[in-house]
Amino acid sequence: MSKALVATQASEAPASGASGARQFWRRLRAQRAAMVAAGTVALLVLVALAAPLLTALEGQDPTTYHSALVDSARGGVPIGSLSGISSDHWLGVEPQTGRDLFARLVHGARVSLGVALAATTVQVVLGVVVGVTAALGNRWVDQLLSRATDIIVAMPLIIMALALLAVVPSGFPRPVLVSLIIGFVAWGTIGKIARAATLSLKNLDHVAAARLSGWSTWRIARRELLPGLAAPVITYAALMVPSNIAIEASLSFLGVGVKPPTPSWGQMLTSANVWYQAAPQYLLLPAGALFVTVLALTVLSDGVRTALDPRAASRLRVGTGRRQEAQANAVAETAKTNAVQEAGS
Amino acid sequence: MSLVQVTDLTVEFGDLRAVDGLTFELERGAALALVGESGSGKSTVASALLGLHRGTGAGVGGSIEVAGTDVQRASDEELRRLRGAKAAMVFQDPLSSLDPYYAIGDQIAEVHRVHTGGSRRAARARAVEVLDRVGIPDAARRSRYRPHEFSGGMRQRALIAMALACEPQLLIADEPTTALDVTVQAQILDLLHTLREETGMGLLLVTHDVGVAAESVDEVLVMRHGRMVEQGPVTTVLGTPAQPYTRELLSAVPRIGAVRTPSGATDEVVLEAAGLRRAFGRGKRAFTAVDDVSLTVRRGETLGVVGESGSGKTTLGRMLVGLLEPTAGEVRYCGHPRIGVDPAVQMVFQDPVSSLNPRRSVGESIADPLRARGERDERRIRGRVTELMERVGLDGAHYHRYPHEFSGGQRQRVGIARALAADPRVIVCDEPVSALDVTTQAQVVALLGELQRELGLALVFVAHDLAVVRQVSDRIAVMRGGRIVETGPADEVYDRPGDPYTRQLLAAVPTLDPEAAARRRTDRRKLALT
Amino acid sequence: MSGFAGFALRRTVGAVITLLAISVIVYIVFYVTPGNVAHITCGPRCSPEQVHQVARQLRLDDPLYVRYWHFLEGIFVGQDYSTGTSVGHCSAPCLGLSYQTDQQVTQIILAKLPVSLSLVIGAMVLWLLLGVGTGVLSAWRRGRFTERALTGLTLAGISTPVFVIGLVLMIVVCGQLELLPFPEYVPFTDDPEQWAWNLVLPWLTLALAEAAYFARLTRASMLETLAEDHVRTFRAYGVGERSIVGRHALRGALAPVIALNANDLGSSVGGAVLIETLFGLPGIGQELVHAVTVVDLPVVVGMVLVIGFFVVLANAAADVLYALADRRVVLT
Amino acid sequence: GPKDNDANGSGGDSTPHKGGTLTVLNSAPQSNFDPARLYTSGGGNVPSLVFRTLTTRNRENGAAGTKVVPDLATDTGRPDKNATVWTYTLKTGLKYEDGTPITSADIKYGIERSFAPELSGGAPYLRDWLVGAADYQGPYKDKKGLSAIETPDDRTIVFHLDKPEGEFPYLATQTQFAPVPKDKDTGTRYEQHPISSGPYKVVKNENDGEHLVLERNTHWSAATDAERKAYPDTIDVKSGLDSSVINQRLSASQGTDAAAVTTDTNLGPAELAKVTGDKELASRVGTGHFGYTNYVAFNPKVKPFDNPKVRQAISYAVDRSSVINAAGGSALAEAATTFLPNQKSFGFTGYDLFPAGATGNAAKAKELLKEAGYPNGLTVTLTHNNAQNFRTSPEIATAVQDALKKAGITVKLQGLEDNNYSDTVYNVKTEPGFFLSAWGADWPSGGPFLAPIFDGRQIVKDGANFNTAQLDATSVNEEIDAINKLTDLDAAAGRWGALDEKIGAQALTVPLFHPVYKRLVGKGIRNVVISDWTGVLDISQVAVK
Ligand SMILES: Nc1ncnc2c1ncn2[C@@H]1O[C@H](COP(=O)(O)OP(=O)(O)OP(=O)(O)O)[C@@H](O)[C@H]1O
Ligand SMILES: Nc1ncnc2c1ncn2[C@@H]1O[C@H](COP(=O)(O)OP(=O)(O)OP(=O)(O)O)[C@@H](O)[C@H]1O
Ligand SMILES: [Mg+2]
Ligand SMILES: [Mg+2]
Repeated sequence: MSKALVATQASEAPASGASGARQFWRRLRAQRAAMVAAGTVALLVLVALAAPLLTALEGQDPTTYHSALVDSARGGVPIGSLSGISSDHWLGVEPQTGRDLFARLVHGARVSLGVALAATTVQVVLGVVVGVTAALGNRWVDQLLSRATDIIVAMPLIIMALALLAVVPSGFPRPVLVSLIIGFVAWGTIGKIARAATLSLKNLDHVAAARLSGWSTWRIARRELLPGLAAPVITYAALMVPSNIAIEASLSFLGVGVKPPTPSWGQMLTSANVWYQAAPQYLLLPAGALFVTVLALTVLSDGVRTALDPRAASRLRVGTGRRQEAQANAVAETAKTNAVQEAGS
Repeated sequence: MSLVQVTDLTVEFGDLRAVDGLTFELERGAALALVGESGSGKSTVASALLGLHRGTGAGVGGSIEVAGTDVQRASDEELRRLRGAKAAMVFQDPLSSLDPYYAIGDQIAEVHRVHTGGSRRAARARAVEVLDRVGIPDAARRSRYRPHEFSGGMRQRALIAMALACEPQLLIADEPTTALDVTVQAQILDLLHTLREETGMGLLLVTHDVGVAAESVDEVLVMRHGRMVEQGPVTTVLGTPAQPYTRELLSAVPRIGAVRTPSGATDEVVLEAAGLRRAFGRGKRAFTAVDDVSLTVRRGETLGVVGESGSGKTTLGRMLVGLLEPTAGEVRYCGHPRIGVDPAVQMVFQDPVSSLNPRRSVGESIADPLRARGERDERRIRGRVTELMERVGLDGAHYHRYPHEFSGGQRQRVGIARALAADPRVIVCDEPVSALDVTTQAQVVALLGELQRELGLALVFVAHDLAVVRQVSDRIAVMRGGRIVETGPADEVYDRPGDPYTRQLLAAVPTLDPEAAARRRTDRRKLALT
Repeated sequence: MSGFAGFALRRTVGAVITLLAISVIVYIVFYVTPGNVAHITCGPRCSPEQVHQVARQLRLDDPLYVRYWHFLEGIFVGQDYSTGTSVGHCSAPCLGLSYQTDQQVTQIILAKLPVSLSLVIGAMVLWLLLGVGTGVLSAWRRGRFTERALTGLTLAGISTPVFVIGLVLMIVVCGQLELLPFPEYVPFTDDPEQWAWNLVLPWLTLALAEAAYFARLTRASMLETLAEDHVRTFRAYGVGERSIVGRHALRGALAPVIALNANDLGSSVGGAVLIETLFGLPGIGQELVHAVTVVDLPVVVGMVLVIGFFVVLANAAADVLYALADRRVVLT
Repeated sequence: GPKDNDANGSGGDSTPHKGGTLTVLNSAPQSNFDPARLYTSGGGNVPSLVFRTLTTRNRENGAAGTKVVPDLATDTGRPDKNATVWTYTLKTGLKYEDGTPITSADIKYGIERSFAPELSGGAPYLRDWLVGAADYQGPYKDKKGLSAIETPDDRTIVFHLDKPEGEFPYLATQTQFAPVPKDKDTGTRYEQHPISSGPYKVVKNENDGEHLVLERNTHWSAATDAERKAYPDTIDVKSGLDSSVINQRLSASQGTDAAAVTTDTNLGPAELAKVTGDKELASRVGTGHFGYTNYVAFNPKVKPFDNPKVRQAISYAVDRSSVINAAGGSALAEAATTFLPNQKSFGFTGYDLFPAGATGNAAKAKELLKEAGYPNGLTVTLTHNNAQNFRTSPEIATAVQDALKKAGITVKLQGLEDNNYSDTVYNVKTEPGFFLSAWGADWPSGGPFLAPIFDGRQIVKDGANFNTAQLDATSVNEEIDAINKLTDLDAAAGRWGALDEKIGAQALTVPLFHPVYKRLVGKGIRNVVISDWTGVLDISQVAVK
């Protein structure tokens, strides 16, 4: 009988057998806000990637000066209402230079999002590796790595970034360098979060069970610990993206960031700061873009968190293919009852 | 009007109907037990009585009336007034059901104040009073302790005290003793009994342990798959069951007197512990959980380890499988000293909640040892996992379900399946069946025996249920305070206990016969007085 | 109490090691930083010989390890220096003299520290209130208007650089509405009321920049504690949501917040730098950035160490607080 | 050309009165307050309230303010016929803040101090001009003193120079010429409380010059000082403020800010856009011109800038209007076609040798490039400073980059950090071929403008070199020497102008613009005087009542 059961279930299996990744998507899709946010993030990334195309469509580029479009006698404020919006310049022009704001905004997205995402990736990878290794390693490893984390946390980030950026020869591709440096000097908090979370996770019995299964420490870390770490790390990482954009801005402001004339949102914000009364658009555009990015990332990170947690399925009212399963159940139940009754009699 | 009136109750979690058309009532002052196998929907019913499913996404149908409140239609405020004041719930797990940050007295006082609006002082006084009432010695001082400073039994008492704080008409106790060892269990059940006698409150006892039900209630409702199987006075249902399922249930209950069919024990020693000691903490905080324990486990035999909570059973088990480094002494596997883990020595964990990764499907968890051994063929893995799940009484089609979708007992079976997947030679089972209903328990015990015979498995069976232990064990070790106080062949230990502590343990084992239970209750009182 | 003494000792040793390591790193990094210190110090039109003399004066010709040794010596035994007309003494712990201004670094720090501490501590109170408050609301009252508004505010705070927020606030609040004075640092000891009034805007600006982290973190850990069993217990006993959230869930959720706060003190220095610059508060951050741009190594090292010291201190304090809040925790 | 300033204080009774407190809102603190270490002519505004010097600048509006006039001395100096020996006599009744008399020996001591390595920072002229001064180490190490300065009596001081210097009276305006009483000298600590010889003394100096409070020096007598008006009783200098905050505060003019000025913060382009639309605010803006030129520098030792045609092509291609916009627009910058600033005192001649018009002459540039052998354009690297100074900063560099694009020249930018930038650019060994630079006047004359940049003997091999073109032409060197002999400064100015045009023909630099200073003053400020010497309002003239 048991053989027959196995056979029926094997044939049922594909129906109910949604793999982990598929279920994750199902749970993510069930959250409308998260999907809107994901769409927004995707759109932003798309805009960044397609920046040259978009600006070609507009017929502008981000570096050409248009002296005639600004009022030189009044400090270079754009001529015309709304920073000189026109069919040529969709979002108006930049004060002083007359460069096209739309072009600068979409090209700026490349640098800002690129640097921020790359730096965040470096921070998360480094932080998680160090944190998890410290938590799983012996006393000495833990001491060493925890001290290193302390040092990173205790050192003022901007200062180290400034100093390090000055040391590297200027030939090195700037955006890459900026991402790497931000990544390498600001992983401390993620490291601490990862270590603390690992410490509490590693005492759970399921980790012990995985050890008994014969898995290597590495595999245990990957399969049993990382998914548990994901929630706190993702929450924090979503906030690190804007803070990395801000760091890039500060570095640009201090003259060591991404080089002009390459635009970045951070740079735009920095120089637009004083223009907020005379040419509000100049400030509001990058600020708005950044706000949308942050909002989308935050909502998305929430959604991902929720979707990562299988327990959320019922709250989200996502089926896991239960109907078929329930039918299979019913078959099995009758079979079992019969068997029990047979045994009893 | 009766105290509880439930009509045609259904509870649905998504597609799953956990409770299906249940109708019952409970008179004032009466006691009803909901018994049934794990996952049959007992806890779900208990929660429904207090309206705890509200806002969780579960769909509740039918009508529920508790102490004059229509739970289904009551406003949030009315529900709030019901909870704790007229009907109070004692939860299954005393470890996590109290707030770790506040003194126990304050927590009880808070509940009291919420419902009576009295002064802080009065509430504190009441807290001390109820703590005293449930038998916490030196209650005034202990009321300032935080939960972690209480033992498991004391915590359970504290929870009961909290329930008593507002003198409710109905006490709902959801598996109040599952996490406790037999001696404490007996104390708690006795306490519930006395309280009921004295205050005249109604009791709804949720349990999968028929013995526990027999000891404490007048009426029994047997549940299965969310439906009622049989209901009636306890003597009738347990004495002359009408339904085959109930009969099956009763026949599966392990009896302390039952004699075990001898296993195929050999003389070949597979696992050996010599002078094991384990201390936690340093300096003043140092605490020796296991002290100078030596034992041997032979191929094909089962060694039962019994002892009260905190006596060091789990710690010993973890050292045996290599999850914990001994402070002194060594563990030898097949004659060779062994450090670290080895898939050939497996463990079934005590806590079914934390022993499964909530983010991985159970099938994947069970497949772990297979994959770790290098198995790559997905079909073979699926086949083997399904087979293992079947063997422990799970549905093989549940491969992709997550732990939270299983009841406590089902999760424990997953744990066993996972241990088996490693083709071990020794399994340390840490309370493997304490969360299981008797039928499953019987199946699992039978399964373990079968596997043992088939594979020559050696088992270390840690449990607080002496009846079960007797059923499976060839030899017994009795632990107390980290030491083994008595060891010997099972029959000898049970029939001629040498140590007074062992005698105490034996007296606490619940029995199926309500009359016998009453007798033993008086015996225990005498034992406690002397 | 011996447990606490042990904890204090271990932490002190750890802190000293951390700070020494930091000073070594800063020394090395600034050693390889381009920029001729002697030339900057001497002035733009100095002759090569003058530059040389200045370099000798500042011991810039010594090898790195000798300079570092001299620095350590200053910390532990103090240091004598020439003012030209007399010999000055910088007593231990001496962090050396500024290359640029010849002032003792310890004195510069002592003069500027109260400003930075006033700024950061005040802002910290605000960001904790704002952040934790928003976090609690958003875990508890998901989707309500106040929750959305507060969350939006904190996210706007994190996505707008502080110098933008600060300037806009200042122009509107001080310039147009005239509600507050243009911030100007007044020492607490001179006039506590003026001290507070002048710092309101800087506090608010810095708090807005930081609050989002705390809001998100509080929210996450609130959601976690709200799902715990003991919360369920109190629900089942008819305890009101307010008390459940405020007493039972929040307390458990605070531990990670405290820890983050301690870590964040270090990174909030970045925000503090910009705020000090914008509002003209003569604090450490402003001085530090200036010192970096002119490669004034003693000032940089001294200030980085002071900041590091406070971060380490805050971390230790967080652990103590944590242990006080949750008695199960043992200080290690 | 320069216009007169248009800020006249508020209406009504605009005659200045004594009394009140003047607030100064600055961004940079007065961290150098030692007369030996100050560089700027007269040490800038605030120090000139405390330090009197042998001569000083004429405190008048516009071009009249470029004159040098006596201060402690009775006249601007009496040269011998070669202009190598200069003699000064002190006025009578001069006293320090403690009432002790000022002697010529104190002036000598003040100058000697400035040679001490501990007190470095001043201008190089004393070291270059005084006999035997090159190796002098200052009075702390070298007790003998400088023999080039003689003080035959308490009121007379005589300077012996290596070579004729007709502009010595200008040099004597520098704070190194302020008296320092030897017994009050505290070395590097002197700056905490410099002893005043001027109308105000330091009563508070917090955080190394971050907050200064100056009060009347009762021992100063207006009878000995024709220049400083000293109307306010107290001067409160607050610094460390962000420039936009300073402008915001001045425009709001609330409370004490009504009686506030700034001595170091210009209106930025964005603020200007706002101010020009507001009559009341516009009436409070003071405009000034300081001798300053921003330019592109070539290093002809580096290819392709060795080719004059390439340099000329770039000169033609430059779009000055976009550069000016980047610098803040026509109100803040005036197009420069000459290296000398556009002021008479410098000898300005107004030539335009490579006319590029307002927006650049790309066609002419292409033509020249073709002649130079680059028919398909070329790629060059422009080095600039990363600091946000609107002089050598990225904005200017990108404007140049954009302009040259039209002429087929692809410009790559290399930005360096501030201190690295000066180290790299002003060093013969590391100097790039094409970079942004700027030069300001030490005093309003062509001498300190042309000589450091084009005098071949001022090429410094192993230190800061400002002759970035590394020009060493005998004719130029000789003409510089000849002009330096003149003690008739007007005649000298004419010849500086002619020399400028002559050097300009070589296209070693591309002058870009001369900055214009626009500064706000508070509502209650009177008697705003802005000379062309400093280009900013003179706080010794300001009244708040
Ligand atoms: N939140 C939930 N979401 C989905 N399914 C649930 C949930 N809670 C319980 N279930 C399912 O409902 C059924 C009944 O669960 P319940 O906890 O009431 O069982 P029980 O009788 O108390 O079992 P045990 O004795 O093991 O505690 C089980 O099949 C369980 O898997
Ligand atoms: N990691 C640990 N740190 C400190 N003390 C511990 C630790 N693990 C166990 N203990 C202590 O050791 C003692 C024995 O614990 P153990 O878990 O082995 O008991 P047990 O017999 O399994 O009890 P139960 O029946 O309740 O599971 C207990 O007092 C416990 O508090
Ligand atoms: Mg249950
Ligand atoms: Mg145990």
